[in-house]
Amino acid sequence: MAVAALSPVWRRLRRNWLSIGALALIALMALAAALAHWVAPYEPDDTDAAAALAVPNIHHWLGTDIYGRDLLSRIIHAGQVDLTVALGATALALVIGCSVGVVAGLYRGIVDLVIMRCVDSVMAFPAFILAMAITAALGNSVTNVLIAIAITQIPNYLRLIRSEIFRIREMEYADAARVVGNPAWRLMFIHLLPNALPPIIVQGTLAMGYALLTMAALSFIGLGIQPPQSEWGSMTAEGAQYIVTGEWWLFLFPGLAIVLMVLSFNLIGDSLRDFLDPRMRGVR
Amino acid sequence: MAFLAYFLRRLSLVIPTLVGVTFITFTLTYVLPGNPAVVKAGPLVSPEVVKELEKQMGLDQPAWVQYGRYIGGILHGDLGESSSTGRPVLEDFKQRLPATLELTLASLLIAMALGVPLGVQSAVHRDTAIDHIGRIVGVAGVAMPTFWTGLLALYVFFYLLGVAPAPLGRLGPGIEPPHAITRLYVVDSLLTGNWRALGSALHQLMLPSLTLGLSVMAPIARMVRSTMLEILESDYIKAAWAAGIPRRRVIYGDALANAMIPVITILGIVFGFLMAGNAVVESVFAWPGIGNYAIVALMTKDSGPIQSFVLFVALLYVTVNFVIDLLYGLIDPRIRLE
Amino acid sequence: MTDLPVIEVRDVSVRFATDRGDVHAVDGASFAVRPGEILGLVGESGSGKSVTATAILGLLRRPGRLTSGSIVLGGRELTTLGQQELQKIRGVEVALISQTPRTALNPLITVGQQVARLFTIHSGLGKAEARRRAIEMLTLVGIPEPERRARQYAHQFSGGMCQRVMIAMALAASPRLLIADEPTTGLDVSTAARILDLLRELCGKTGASILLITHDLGVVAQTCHRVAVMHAGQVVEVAPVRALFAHPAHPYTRALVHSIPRTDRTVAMEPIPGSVPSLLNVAPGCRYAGRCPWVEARCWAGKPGMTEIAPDHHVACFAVENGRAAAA
Amino acid sequence: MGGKTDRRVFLKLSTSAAALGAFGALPAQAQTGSTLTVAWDSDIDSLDPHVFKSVGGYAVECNIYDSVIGWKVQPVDGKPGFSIAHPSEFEGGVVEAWSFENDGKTVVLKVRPNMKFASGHPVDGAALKYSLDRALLSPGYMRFVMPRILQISKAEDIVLRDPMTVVINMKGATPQPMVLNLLALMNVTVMDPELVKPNATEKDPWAADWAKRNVAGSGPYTLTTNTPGVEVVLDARKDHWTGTAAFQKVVFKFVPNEADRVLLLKRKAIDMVVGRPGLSPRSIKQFENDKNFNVFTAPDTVCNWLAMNQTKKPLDNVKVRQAINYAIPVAAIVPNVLLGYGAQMKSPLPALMPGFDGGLSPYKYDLDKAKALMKESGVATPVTLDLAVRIGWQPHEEAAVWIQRELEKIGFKINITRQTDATFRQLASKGDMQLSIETWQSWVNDPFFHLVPLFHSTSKGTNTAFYSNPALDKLLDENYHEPDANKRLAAAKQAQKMLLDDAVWGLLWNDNWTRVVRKGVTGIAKRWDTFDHFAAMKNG
Repeated sequence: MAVAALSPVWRRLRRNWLSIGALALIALMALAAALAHWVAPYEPDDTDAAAALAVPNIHHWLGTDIYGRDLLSRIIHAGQVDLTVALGATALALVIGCSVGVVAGLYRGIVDLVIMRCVDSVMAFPAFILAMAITAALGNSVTNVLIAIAITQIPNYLRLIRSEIFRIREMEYADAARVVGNPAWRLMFIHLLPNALPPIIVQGTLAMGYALLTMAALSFIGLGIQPPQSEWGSMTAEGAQYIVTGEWWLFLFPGLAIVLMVLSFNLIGDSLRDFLDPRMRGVR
Repeated sequence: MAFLAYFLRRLSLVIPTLVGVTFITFTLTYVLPGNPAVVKAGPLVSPEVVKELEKQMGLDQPAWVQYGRYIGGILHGDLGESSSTGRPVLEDFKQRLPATLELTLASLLIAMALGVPLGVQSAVHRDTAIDHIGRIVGVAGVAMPTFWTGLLALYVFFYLLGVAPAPLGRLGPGIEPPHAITRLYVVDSLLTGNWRALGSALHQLMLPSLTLGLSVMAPIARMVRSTMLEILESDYIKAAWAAGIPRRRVIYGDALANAMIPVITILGIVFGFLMAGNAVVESVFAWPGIGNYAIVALMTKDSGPIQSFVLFVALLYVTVNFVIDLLYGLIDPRIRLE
Repeated sequence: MTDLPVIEVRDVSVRFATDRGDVHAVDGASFAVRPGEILGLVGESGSGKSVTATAILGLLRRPGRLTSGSIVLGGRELTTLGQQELQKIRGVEVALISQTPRTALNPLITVGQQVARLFTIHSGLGKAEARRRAIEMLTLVGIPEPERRARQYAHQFSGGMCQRVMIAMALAASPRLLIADEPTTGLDVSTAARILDLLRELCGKTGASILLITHDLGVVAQTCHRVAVMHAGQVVEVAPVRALFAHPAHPYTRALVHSIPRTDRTVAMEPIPGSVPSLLNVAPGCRYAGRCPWVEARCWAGKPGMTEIAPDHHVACFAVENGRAAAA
Repeated sequence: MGGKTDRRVFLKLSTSAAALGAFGALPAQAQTGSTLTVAWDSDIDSLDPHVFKSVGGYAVECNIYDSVIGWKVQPVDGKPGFSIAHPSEFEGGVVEAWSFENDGKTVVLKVRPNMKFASGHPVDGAALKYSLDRALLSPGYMRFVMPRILQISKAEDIVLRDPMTVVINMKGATPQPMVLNLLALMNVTVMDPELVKPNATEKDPWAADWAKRNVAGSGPYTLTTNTPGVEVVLDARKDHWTGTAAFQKVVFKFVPNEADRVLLLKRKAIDMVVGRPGLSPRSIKQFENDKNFNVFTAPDTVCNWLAMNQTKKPLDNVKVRQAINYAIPVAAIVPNVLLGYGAQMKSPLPALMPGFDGGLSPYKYDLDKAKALMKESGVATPVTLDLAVRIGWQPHEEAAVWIQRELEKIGFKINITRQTDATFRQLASKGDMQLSIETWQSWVNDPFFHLVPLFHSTSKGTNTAFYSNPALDKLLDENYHEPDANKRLAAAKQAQKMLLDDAVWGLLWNDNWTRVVRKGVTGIAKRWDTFDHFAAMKNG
């Protein structure tokens, strides 16, 4: 059913070459990261004193760092961490947000009230600041960054699902179906899924970009992901030290990797929204 | 009277949120690794000194007692102490807040000054080159991490072109701060006619505020564009066109005025972005504000400043959104009068 | 009725570009409004009435565009004017009363200011003078306590009151032509009647002509001097009101007239068969062909021209040209 | 490579040109004769000299307080304007003369006459007695160190003999240089009791809260402003016993980023960089041939070593530790990472420390030997270990990569982890590290003062190897206060032998002490506690 709902999406996307490009870029990066061991021209930790701080050249397309490590290889390997955490955080937030949202929507009353007050409190923090505080509290690790980002994202899905449930409850056919004897949960899923799925897909796509940015910013300021898991944000931070001596490639390319990935996710998310959001349909 | 009711209704929603906020910040501190007593005492003291301090700081009490103390402290303006400056956090905050405010306001100004016209033009010239450029700028602006844009700006404008000053705080070397009135250097130097300080303050402010401003320009432009599109299709704008109201007046008067109401509501969100961006941008440009303070504290596991920063930002964020809600009520006659 | 018309619309076509091709919203429409006259422009929704009005005001926006025709207002060709000049004409020589009075007023500006600013813009009056004139206008359109009401906002006005304000605004610069686009939609019957009376009365006083756009033949019968009937973007019949109701010539007009519930007739309403044809990538012929009981082969191939079948009574129909009207 | 060098020179030129462009219009503060502008990266966490927390406060205290006794500095040949302290050479400070009585059990301190605190109050014996009491008893680092070295525990052990004389009655004789080195630390300085006492409370008898943020010194400068995160300003006193400092004003600019410190120096917006380390070797190197700057560098007592936590397998195996020592490419690290600003470490004692013996260590880079030892150890390879370094400690980060590569050749898989200083310390003292690169400097230049915290089994938090050897403990305990200098040095040598045999540390290097100073500024001096005394500096 979900697949069927998405097939027009696919048709729409295919017409939008920009989104295709974005999708291809993400696929390329994901594939390269997954197969980093085979794809990357060098091992990420291979040092070469003779080629230290080399400008981008034919052997090292994106140059090398102070140890002569190949920047391109390190960026590709870093993609593993970046994309995994972004995907993991988004998935975790989606699952928890939707489940709790269903609970809030179904039980209403006091349960809903408590849940929504918690949501309000979480949303009272700018997301990045909260992610920062949570990471600081839990300690630096990939898992903790993932959890921190997920927590800041949960309210989005929760509210989305909850309002969708409230909307369905209001609808007459839901009443009719109840009279016919469909159990409440079945009813929910029959009606909820097709209605709530599109906005959740849009939200999830955009959240991938957000998660990448947050994670990069966290490790840029020294929180979050620590080497040996090289990560684009911390690589940018390392590279920043070499601006003064003119080794621009060290900060530029890891940052560019972030920009390209986030841009791709946002472009896809935007196209999906244009298509899936009925208010925007046919605008262009 | 109607407005008072509106005010009270809004306020009643804010208070539970605030309680929730303090609860979250307390919980985060409670699980924050590192013994605050050890941090306070320094690494080179004997265990009994640490024990003494723990008792003094109430760390041996149960969690709920500590929470009570925490709330009491907040209400008395006691946010704890920074181990790296040895001063009460509140005092450090007071010293650094003007820097952050100056940067935030400048960025907001830049974001509005660029974002609003861009959004208006994109809407008015929908689906033309301007709109497409605006869209690209918007999407790209959101996708670029502020630390990276900041570094890029530094590299290009400071290291390569030399038109920007070294990223070393609010004033160039050798420039005395203007007489303190608001403690926003740009404002104070204007008020006191201190042109040398004004020039230096603006020069120093240039790159960080542009970096931060551009990062939040996109959502503003986007919001302005979409509300403008909606409003340009509205009956009263059509009526205004038909009534022969001059074009500029219709777009920048009638339409924009109405579009600004929803835009004001997203200023709250924009403010959140700015506070988050502040922390990162301040650290890139060595800007002596509270964001930089918090990041240094994170590095040194200085729990007082971290939790206070998080709490402070949340309180500020809630307050700003509350004020925006009120503002919304004041501006829109439909709410003000009903 | 031999004066030069206030406005003459000749062979106007408007198309809207879409993903799937051009929508031919108005196709060769021609009609004229004479001085002091109320011309009704009737047709089902989507028949291109409002688009025609928009074209007259020079407010067509992408993806819509005027593909042919001329619009002459007071002897001046409008289709070749730039936006700058058009802006000086709008509100001054031709004004619009929209079909949604409640939403056609800016919610953030007081009603008084909205009227007053027209005086400052169009007549160059000072603030105080403009305000005085605005209150005068509000009084004229029958708004009670105009001083107080002028300080209020649109949301504090009822629909009928809003429409009165709209009329005040439209008449502020004493235009020659008033385009009233479904001015009584959404108003209750008695309010609607009062608004129409007001319109008629004020135009009588000021000498303005009215192009009254409506789908309601009843309104036409009560208010207008002449009627132009539009179907699917084409003007199919133009006639004086009496002639039209007495001797509707075009098959579509006949169907329309017969569908009016009338107290003096006991025959049941005849619904118009078929539906408005799609205006997307249309065939060259008569657009009523698909619904027409008198359809002939040539109706599909070419568009019938306007023929004067009685004094001042014009019809575009091959069948009528051939004398079918008489038979009917 | 030639091409690369050219490019870097070009970029360097272009950046300094850019710098000139940006600041051409502004007068460079550093040029004004009577102000010295320095950059550093610390905030002052505490101004209380007796409570030592971090170097931020200490660097300032060195100029607003006077030490009880001073380290005498001697000019360095061929480096005009630069002096260094030599072991066991002292000069007067607050105390004009000192002597030992009662078989070395009693220290007699004669306070310098006519000395005044910045407040105008006189410095006398009572003030010194009060300050020594406070150092001994207030909650801080000295409360930990003084009893250990001086064998005293209570205020009664410090006696005011006459208004200008204070004696310290120690439980037993103590090696005199160690006592004097302790008294030369700024941590044992004199505070103005008239300022401190009124701020004491029942809960806080030594006014620790007050002293944290207030100054009660007798030093050549006074603290004018302290704006954390921005700057600290010191002003010279007119009535200091050494005369008025040539630099009337000293401004500490807070510049957290090393790259920015380098740039500020290059454009001469600052006169020098202070703090530890302040500048990394790579940055220092850029100034080596710059005619606008002097690079003053001298060997120092900072030890950098590969810490091997013996509570983690297989680091408990002595053969493994020896193998690691044979695999460390120190000979490559010193030129490539330190760029010459340091020397290979040959013993757990720094080369400048009394008792050091550079001939004891058998270790040199020898992979065959290392592999053989690994085989002997019976440990199954590959062994995966984490190697932790502090973020931003450039030489450590770079050395870690060198070490990683060599250790992987003898059967290890090394993951380098970077930690913030705070986390690093926490993990190290909890024993959660496996391998890490550690650093230590003993400001009291004495082998036993040095060895006890690093290797004694009772030293928690600083013995990061978690080394425990009863024989060594006994040796250290018995000789800590040994008055016979020769016997003591022999014991120190024995201790070094034991530590080297057990391969407790992976020996790396001793850093040089280095300052990059604007040409024309003289009076730079290296003392055992590393921090600059600005009163002795001047232009020309």
